[in-house]
Amino acid sequence: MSVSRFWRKIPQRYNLIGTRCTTCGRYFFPPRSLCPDCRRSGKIVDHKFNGEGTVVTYTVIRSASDQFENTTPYVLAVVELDEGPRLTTQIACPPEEAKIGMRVHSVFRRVAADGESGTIHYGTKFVPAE
Amino acid sequence: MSVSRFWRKIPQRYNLIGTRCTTCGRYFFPPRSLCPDCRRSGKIVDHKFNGEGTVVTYTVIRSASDQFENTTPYVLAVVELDEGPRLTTQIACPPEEAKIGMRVHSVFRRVAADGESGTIHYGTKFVPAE
Amino acid sequence: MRDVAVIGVGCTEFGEHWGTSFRDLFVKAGALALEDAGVTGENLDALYVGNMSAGRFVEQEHIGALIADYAGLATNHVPSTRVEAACASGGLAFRQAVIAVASGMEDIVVAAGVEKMTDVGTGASVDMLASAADREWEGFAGATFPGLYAMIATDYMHRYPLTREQLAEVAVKNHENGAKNPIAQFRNRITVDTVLNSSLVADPLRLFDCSPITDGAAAVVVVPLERAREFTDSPVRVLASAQASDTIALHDRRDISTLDASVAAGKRAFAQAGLAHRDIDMLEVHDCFTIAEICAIEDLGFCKKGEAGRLTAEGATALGGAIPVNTSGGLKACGHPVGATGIKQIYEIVSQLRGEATGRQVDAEIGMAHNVGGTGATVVVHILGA
Amino acid sequence: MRDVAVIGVGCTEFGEHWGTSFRDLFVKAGALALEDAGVTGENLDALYVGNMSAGRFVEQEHIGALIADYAGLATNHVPSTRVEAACASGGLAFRQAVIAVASGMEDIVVAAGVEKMTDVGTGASVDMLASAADREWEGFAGATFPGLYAMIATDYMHRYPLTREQLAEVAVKNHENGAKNPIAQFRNRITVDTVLNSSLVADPLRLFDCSPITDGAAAVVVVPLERAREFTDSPVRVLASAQASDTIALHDRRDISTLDASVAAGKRAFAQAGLAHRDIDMLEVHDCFTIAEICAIEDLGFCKKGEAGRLTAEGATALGGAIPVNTSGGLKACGHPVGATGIKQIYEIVSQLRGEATGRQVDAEIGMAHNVGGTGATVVVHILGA
Ligand SMILES: [Zn+2]
Ligand SMILES: [Zn+2]
Repeated sequence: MSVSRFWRKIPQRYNLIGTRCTTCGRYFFPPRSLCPDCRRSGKIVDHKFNGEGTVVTYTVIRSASDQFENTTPYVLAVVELDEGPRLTTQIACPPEEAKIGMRVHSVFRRVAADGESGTIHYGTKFVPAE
Repeated sequence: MSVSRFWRKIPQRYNLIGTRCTTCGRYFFPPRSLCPDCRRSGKIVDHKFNGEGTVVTYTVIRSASDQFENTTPYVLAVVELDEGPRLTTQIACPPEEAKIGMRVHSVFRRVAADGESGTIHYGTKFVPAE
Repeated sequence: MRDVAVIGVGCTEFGEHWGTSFRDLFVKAGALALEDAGVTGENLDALYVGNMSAGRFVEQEHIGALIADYAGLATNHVPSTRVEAACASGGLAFRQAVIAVASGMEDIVVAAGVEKMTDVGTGASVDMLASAADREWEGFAGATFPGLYAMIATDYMHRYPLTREQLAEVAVKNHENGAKNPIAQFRNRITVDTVLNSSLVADPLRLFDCSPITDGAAAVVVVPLERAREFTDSPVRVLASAQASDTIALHDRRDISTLDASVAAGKRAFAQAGLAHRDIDMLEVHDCFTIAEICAIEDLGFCKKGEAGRLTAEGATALGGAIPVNTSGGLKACGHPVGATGIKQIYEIVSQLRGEATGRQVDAEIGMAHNVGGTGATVVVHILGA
Repeated sequence: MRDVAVIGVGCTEFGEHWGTSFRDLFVKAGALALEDAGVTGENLDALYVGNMSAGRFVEQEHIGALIADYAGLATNHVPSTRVEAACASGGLAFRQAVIAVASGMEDIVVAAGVEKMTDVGTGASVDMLASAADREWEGFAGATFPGLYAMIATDYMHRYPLTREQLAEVAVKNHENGAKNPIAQFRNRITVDTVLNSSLVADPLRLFDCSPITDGAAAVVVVPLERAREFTDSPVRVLASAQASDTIALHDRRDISTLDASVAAGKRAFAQAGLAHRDIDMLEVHDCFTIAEICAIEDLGFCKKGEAGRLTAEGATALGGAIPVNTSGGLKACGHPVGATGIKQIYEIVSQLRGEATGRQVDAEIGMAHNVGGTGATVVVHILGA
């Protein structure tokens, strides 16, 4: 991933900053600049999510792309944030503990090493809530 | 360039092996597996070109892609082989000596260094005929 | 709008073509299709090419022109257009060709699909295929393409009574069909145990749940129906051409286990053709993973959600079943050169409707093709009739 | 075939959009076009997107679906198709939209183009742009994209009386126009000396002979002509839509200095529209390099081969000239986000025909757009009329 493409979304990736449509109240993460419901009449503002959520579905990745091959196996999941939107994320937990319906919260972690540039990408992962 | 993509065309790149349509007599380099004139009735066979040709047009590349940046400036030309077909190639000569109509012949040379894989690609260049 | 018919089809063998370049693959398929149609290159009005990722697989863009050139069509300056929708690129190329003929703009049009995938390593190709999904918000988190379908499978198996063995039956059936298809990449029969004993790729999906990395090309020729008899005694009519999109990311879908774009494109196709499910005699669906075939059969409305696994295990989708699915072997056994797959589906249906599917022939007058891009962000459905 | 009209246009500023992602760029242009057309997203029937190389620039394929999604169209499952023909991708997307409406298949269709080029370094983008030409047999030898056009210039200047100063006048004129265009990347005036003193890129072409690396997006809305008045009082008719291909490699062309695909597409467009050269009031041509504008004017038949340099130096192609060329500033000054350029040409012509090109307005009722892929392997020509 190119450096500028990564840095552009650092606030979103590091701090779970998405957006909200103040017209209809819908939350977006990943962030959207256009509300699909309100379109041009929707007013979009930034929103920092609290990072609490629930696992909707998951898998254990055993064979990954080059960037992630050193970290297999890892748990990949769709998490529904308490505010509504869903995102794809890793769950930092042993594969056998992952479950649908599991409560999780966000943490700041190393996500991937980019072989091409040598850069280490940080971002948000989730861990099981106590 | 991936290794298999390069190796597949080694006979063509190293030895100027193209093709010929025995139906109409037309020569092809780069090689073609279908004659645009005879189509399905054309019979295509390999043909080794003798490597003598004439410069049709040229330029001096001063700003190159990453693979070629260490070799700038270099002369790039369209050469018409004596058998008819034209190809794009480097002319190993000082920039100020390149001319339209100049007679050239082929030589086997290092063409590019691939930064990604570290591979050095060899192939055909042309030099001014004495 | 004019009615449109397919008058010729061609397909390379699918597999690893070490000695064949991207452009040679296409030329082979195109020549076969033109020969089958009894058309010569000079008569072509336009070309549509489905290709996902030549920019990354072979560092070449501008595929439409490249292919027109190497097919010998540059002299006549035949318009050639590449369309891309990841793994649905082939289906879309066919749809654009149909629209071009239906509009009256063109008469004799080739739709082709091609992908040369084996020139890069496995890690790189995993990465490239992930670009069919959301690179920024799925790929960045470590989602692979099998991983996304694995999450569909996890959700599906949590909600519906699909067993791991039933899922394996999809692969077993498709290898059985592939064994009878001379162009298939895999022509070996397998058992449920073969699937269950293969290595885990992304739980619960194993290696034999996944379609392979493949080189291949396919091409078909379409003309206005009113001109079809000039070329062939067995034209195949295009009864419907429908397309639908959905969110690029799986996490944004209404329902993880339902491809709403399949539902939408399927409904539109039935409406266009004025047909019902009972009229369809065979299906080619997009089984990039076993779970994808299960979802496809259901999302297109051929059974209720949760029933396709049982029906597959009972043989309803086998060659002799009530509704044969993926008689070609599907993506799983026939192979999946992503840009070519959608055209190969048309090739298979035309072969079946013309009674030329020797060894795997079913009794069919109407067939449906279902081609998916990514995890369902694009779906193209066609209905063809003899 | 139904007649087709443009009812709305939108374009982002062209330039380096560091803070804006690929998907946000498109959303901006699309929203502007819909607003201009007085159409809402729910009413759209289909979307066509021109994009050259998102697979390599931002590692994302499946651009059609991505864009439909972020434009808020996934809920309605609006079909969205990406077309690619290198730098002609935008023109092709427009053409596909026109065909879809002409066929009767769709009513309200958006054609858009987008490219985000500044996320990679210059060396990498030079390499990516070279994939518009023949990667195996031009790129491998060290051909850059400017290098190929430089070889056209060398051949041209050897055969015709074009001076280095006349060539520079193309850039001077286009910067003059760009200075008057609020969306242009470069709004500074330059002189012949600016060009002649800029660094050599590929002899005889210098930095100011070349179009820049640009981020940008543009979108237009097309409908059947019979419905255009529902939306606008100033619809712009599509009088012709023509496309032609040629060999992918420059070395395989009949004539190095003539883009035969321009000749063919131009002739087809004039024939479709039933118009002659004197009927055309303005041209947007594909000046990726100064020499390209010279060739375009001649290959489209607006003057004899060898005359366009003199005509340019005499001011015939300036805003007040006999046939204004590139009133937008062209690719040179307005910028060249490759996939967006062809749509921006339509945007400019519509703005001119509607009398909205404040500061650079010309007297025009009919305009022609000319969009080139690679060194001429694809050319798309459109004629629009007020
Ligand atoms: Zn809203
Ligand atoms: Zn021949």
